[in-house]
Amino acid sequence: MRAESDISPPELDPNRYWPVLRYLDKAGIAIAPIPQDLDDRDLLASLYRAMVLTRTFDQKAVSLQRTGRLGTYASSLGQEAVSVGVGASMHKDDVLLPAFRDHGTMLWRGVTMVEILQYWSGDERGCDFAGPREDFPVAIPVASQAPHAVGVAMAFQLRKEPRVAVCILGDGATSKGDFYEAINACGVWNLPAVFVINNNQWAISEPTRMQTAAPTLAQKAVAAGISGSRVDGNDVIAVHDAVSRAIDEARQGRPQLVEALTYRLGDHTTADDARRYRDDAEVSARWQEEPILRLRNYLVGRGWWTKADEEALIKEIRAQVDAAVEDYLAMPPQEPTAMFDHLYETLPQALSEQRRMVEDGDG
Amino acid sequence: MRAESDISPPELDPNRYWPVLRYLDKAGIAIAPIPQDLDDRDLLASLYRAMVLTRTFDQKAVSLQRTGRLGTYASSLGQEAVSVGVGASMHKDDVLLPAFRDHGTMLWRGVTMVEILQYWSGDERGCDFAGPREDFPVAIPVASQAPHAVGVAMAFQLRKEPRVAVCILGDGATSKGDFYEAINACGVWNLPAVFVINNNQWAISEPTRMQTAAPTLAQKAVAAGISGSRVDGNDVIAVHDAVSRAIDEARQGRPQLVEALTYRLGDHTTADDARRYRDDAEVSARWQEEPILRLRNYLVGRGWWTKADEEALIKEIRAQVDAAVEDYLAMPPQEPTAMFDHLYETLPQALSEQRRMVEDGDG
Amino acid sequence: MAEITLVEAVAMAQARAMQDDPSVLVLGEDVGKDGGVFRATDGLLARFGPERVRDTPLAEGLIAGMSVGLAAQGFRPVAEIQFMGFVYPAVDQIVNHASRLRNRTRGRLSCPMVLRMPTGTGIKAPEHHSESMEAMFAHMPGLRVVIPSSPSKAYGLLLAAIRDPDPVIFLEPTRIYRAVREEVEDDGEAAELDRCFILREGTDITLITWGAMTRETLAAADTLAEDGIHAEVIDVATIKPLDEETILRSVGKTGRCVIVHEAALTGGFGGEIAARLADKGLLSLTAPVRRVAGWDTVMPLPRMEDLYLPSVARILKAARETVNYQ
Amino acid sequence: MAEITLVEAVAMAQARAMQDDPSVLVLGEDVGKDGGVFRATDGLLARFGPERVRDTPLAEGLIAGMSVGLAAQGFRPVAEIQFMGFVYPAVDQIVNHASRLRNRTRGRLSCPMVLRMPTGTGIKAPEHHSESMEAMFAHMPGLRVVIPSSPSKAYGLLLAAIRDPDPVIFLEPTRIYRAVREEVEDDGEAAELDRCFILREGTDITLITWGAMTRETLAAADTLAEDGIHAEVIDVATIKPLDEETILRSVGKTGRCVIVHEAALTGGFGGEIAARLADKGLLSLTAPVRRVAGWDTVMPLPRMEDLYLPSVARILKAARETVNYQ
Ligand SMILES: Cc1ncc(C[n+]2csc(CCOP(=O)(O)OP(=O)(O)O)c2C)c(N)n1
Ligand SMILES: Cc1ncc(C[n+]2csc(CCOP(=O)(O)OP(=O)(O)O)c2C)c(N)n1
Ligand SMILES: [Mg+2]
Ligand SMILES: [Mg+2]
Repeated sequence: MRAESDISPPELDPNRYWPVLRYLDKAGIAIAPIPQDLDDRDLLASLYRAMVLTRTFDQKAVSLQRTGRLGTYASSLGQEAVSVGVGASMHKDDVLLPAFRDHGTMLWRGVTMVEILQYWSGDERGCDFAGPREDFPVAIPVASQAPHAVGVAMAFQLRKEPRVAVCILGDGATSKGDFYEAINACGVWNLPAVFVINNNQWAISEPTRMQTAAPTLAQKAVAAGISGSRVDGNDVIAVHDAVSRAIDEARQGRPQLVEALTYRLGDHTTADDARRYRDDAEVSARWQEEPILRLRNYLVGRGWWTKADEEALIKEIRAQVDAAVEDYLAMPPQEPTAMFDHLYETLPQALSEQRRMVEDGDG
Repeated sequence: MRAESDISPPELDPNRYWPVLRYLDKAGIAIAPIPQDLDDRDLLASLYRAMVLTRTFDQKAVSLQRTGRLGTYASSLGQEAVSVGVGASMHKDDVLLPAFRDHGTMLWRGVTMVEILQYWSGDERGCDFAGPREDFPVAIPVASQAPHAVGVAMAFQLRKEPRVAVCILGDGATSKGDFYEAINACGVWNLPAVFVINNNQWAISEPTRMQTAAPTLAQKAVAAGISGSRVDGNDVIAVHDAVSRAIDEARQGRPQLVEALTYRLGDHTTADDARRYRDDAEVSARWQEEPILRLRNYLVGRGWWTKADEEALIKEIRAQVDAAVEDYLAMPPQEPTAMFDHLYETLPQALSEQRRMVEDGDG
Repeated sequence: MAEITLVEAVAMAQARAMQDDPSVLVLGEDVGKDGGVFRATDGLLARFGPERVRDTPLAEGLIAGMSVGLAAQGFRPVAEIQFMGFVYPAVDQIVNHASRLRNRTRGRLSCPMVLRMPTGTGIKAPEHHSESMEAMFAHMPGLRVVIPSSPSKAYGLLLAAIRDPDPVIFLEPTRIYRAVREEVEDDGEAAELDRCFILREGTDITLITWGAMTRETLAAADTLAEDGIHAEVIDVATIKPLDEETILRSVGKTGRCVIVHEAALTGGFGGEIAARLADKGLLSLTAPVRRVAGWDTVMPLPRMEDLYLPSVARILKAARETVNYQ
Repeated sequence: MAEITLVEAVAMAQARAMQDDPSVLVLGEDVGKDGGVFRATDGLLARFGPERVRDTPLAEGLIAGMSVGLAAQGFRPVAEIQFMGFVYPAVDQIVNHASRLRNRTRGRLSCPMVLRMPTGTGIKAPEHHSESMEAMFAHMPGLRVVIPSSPSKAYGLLLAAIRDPDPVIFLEPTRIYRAVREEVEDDGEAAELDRCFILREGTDITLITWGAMTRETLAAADTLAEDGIHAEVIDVATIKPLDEETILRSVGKTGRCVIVHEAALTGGFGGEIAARLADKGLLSLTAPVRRVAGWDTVMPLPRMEDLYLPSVARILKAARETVNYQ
């Protein structure tokens, strides 16, 4: 019995507050009117192209790993719409704080395939992006990039720049304290930050229900007093729309959390064997929802994409990826002393002896 | 525009989902029918007694500190209803995981005043409770006790014991990642745990709005997919009711978050001077809402409490507190070697030399 | 009796402990169906069920903190941290609670938990998968820090760690998870904690190391033997509390010492050992105490990992210079 | 020029840095209106406003992590951790990000942040308010770890730390926050990082210490002088990177050395210094290198704090034994 209302409070219905935004169904049929600015042949073709590039690149990276020419690699197979959709929604001078599986976003932002391969081959130079100089490198410790987004967004706010910090995290990352600390802080200071949860349903072998009892991850925004929303992460149009709007909101000082629902079609990384813990049947079913065919179907239905377009694209992308791989394989290794030369701006005296030992091959 | 609903989602109204439970208004007038089992003279008198004891004890502790006979101390002035209400709601074999300001709960559970004084005088023996042997000692690092509650609750669940872990945290603690990690985990495993947020509006010099943009702290439960509720933390009847019901729910495997709204009438600790950062006027206004007078007014209105009762109580409690202080001051100090003797179950050989040095006064 | 790897020995010890003692629980990320990313908990879920083998949310602070709660309640949690580079969020719970609960409550509550994790290089993975931070834990009063160097030691020491009434940080060298096989009997026999093991006896120099570096160190000792130099090789095994006696006795005999570890030189645990020698062993020292360690840099990404790691060549060079020192 | 305390010097250095450089920000718990629980940020809010002096939510991981973000964007955050016992939740951000960002990106991004915090005993407060964990940070590549021992050093070293292009852990000894006053000119002159300071010259023994223990050590040196023993006293000041030269030079001269620190002995930074001596200074050593340090126990609650802390008497005893050693 409550003083101010005699009735016990109602159950909170997630679908009421966090409905899933979706324009295309599995088959690529529009089930809701697509906003005009998004329903544009050139835009959609560019998103399509970026998704195909991401997948082709991923496949190549996996095969490089299998043949001993790359280290452990985390493919984004099936999640291309989230990755590309986020990239396409950002302004050039926004700053990305990625997890380790956001190749599509990084590529869209101008990180090169060579750089990504270098990084996953175990070469730090891959994080010295020639393109988006202010973007953060991959964060390996899950969710640890979220507090950085707070600082980056605060920098924008302090300088009164209309820029947004965009942080991508996995579903597993929503179990980590730093994620909550970060979204909570963004709420306190009305920071221009967007947190996109790539909910691919799995964190290595753990399905999302082992991470949380919350039926949606979007609702975690409530804890921070910020806005949350959900989007079909296999519908790149919806992702683009939802994340663009979230970024617009954030730019006005209203931080946002967006949950993008997708599925990890591949293994966790090349070091993982997902058949140990999940059924092939589940994976096959999810292949029916994958984002690339879905958009192609829509494009074809619209008369915006032909067989010839497809063939030309595949050819072009293959050539592009192959060229990048060639460049990657041709990169000379770093000097051994490189491990000293970027640790501090100026090498402290105390390290000079060690550096010299390495230089002398005494290592 | 959303596929599944053309309307943008409604604003979440906290008052709809987390109304504040309150039976007594500031003046101690019942504004809602009090549940029968709570509206009981003996019960209410015992709660009243415990609150007066807590306040008297607090005052004594502060004066011991001021006169150099106690270390830094954190008074719970004004928050007695939360502290006592939580204690009274627990079963004896439930386990308490307190913060550092929950003297009322600890006293109710059987921790002695001497033990509390010993602890705050800087003597570890104060945590070797003779009474509630399984209760946790005070946690100084804010929110760090929350994950312990997960483990304790899991122990109960594993042993199929109908017991509950009750964790008390401050409003400031809700900014810490460990708090979220803990409530989230309790949701995943349906653990018998209750988290009570003592929202006294301040974390040292920071008001709650510097901690979070969430208009209520109860709503942080949404992030974990567990139930949250709010209660007037200066109405001990409401606290007892809300926390008892939360504990009952938790005992059935439904973890709960309860936000108790109260006010820190005193300084943060004896080392703090709250006038540096908050207005006396704010504090004076809040004195109008304090819990002890409120309950007394109700009791008196009910004809359950007389001037004589009051005088007898004050006298009894003063004597009890004074006796405890005497015992405390008479406690002999620990042996210097005590700092080695409880570090491990058996002193490792490696430490024997150091221990001997201390024993020899070589320290 | 089968020949098993170190990681299999870790799984075997956990199974044994769970079978012997119903209060033993296993928890961590992916420890269930997946059997741990290294398979160190392989088979445990099938055998002991999801109550005792529990996949946790992805939160290392939670894993350590709930283990404290379970341990205080009389369980013996054996928690896995997936890689040592991810243990940092758990540091607060380890140093502020696990290691202190007994002392803080004057023995009323205690914390018999084990926090297991892979340590060091070994899998050429991205950053944070190759940390060697044993020195950090060795500085925290109230802990034990144990590092096995072989399958049989892993089995025996892990059993001992699980049975120990106090918290143990158990560091499993990734590089030798599968590098060697050894016959290990599942006899439930714990090895002794708090003592160093002499892996090889010698008279000319003492080589002190632990974990995976025992391999390179033993290899160096082999090469030295070819030159007629007899190196004694000590596997510290329990870094904390330190068995100073064995070390002092050995250096008392050889007069010369090289300490080898993968962790960065400065602040590494080799410094502590050298300091003990500089104090209590000074008289016996006939040559400077050298340390062959990781550089004081961030562990590089895999391509340069080998340049970071102390090599047999570096150990040999230091050992020869030490032996030849007059 | 006023005589000020160490904590006032800390506030003065921050004010100076903020005035000179608009990219300097101050953040932390209670650093605003309250001026920090020790008043180390007193007056800054009034002078520089809430944008540049920011009370944060109660979350040390956030404080360190957002500082990394700010620093990567070209700001120079000076963040306060309220007590060293509460820094542990920030360790992940310090060791996995702050110290690595420059190296990880091959210099593209950098992290010019300062994480300030009180260290050691001094206020007789409950647990966790008296930690001395400098050795933990000193083991992390990519950091600087700086500990001032006087008001003027605090002013100069903090200015240097703030201006340094890389992350600095700045540890302020609580025990001497207000113990002494010194004339400190607000001249914007930074002190030199990465070097030890010789506080007192001597020829018979080198006493090495840092932070608050400089007081007891100097007091011991005074007493020794009465006996005709001339102790050289070194204040390490920057623990990392370590100025080995000054130490080796001094011990090269005196041949004898005692190291003094408040932190627990095992794994403490004294071990690193002793290890350097056991290697590069062995020839000059004419007596064992003693360490006078905290015990390998949890820092006791205030009542027994003094029994934990190295006393002048303990330092004297070790120094005398060292000097008399033959
Ligand atoms: C703090 C931390 N703990 C553990 C790991 C090991 N690990 C790498 S990825 C991963 C799962 C991440 O799941 P999620 O956040 O859903 O991202 P996804 O892999 O699905 O993209 C784990 C446990 C890590 N990288 N960081
Ligand atoms: C992790 C951590 N950081 C900082 C502190 C210092 N500190 C002690 S109490 C306190 C404020 C706590 O506020 P709240 O949680 O609201 O509890 P209250 O003091 O109001 O009871 C702070 C910052 C601490 N104890 N632990
Ligand atoms: Mg995932
Ligand atoms: Mg509070």
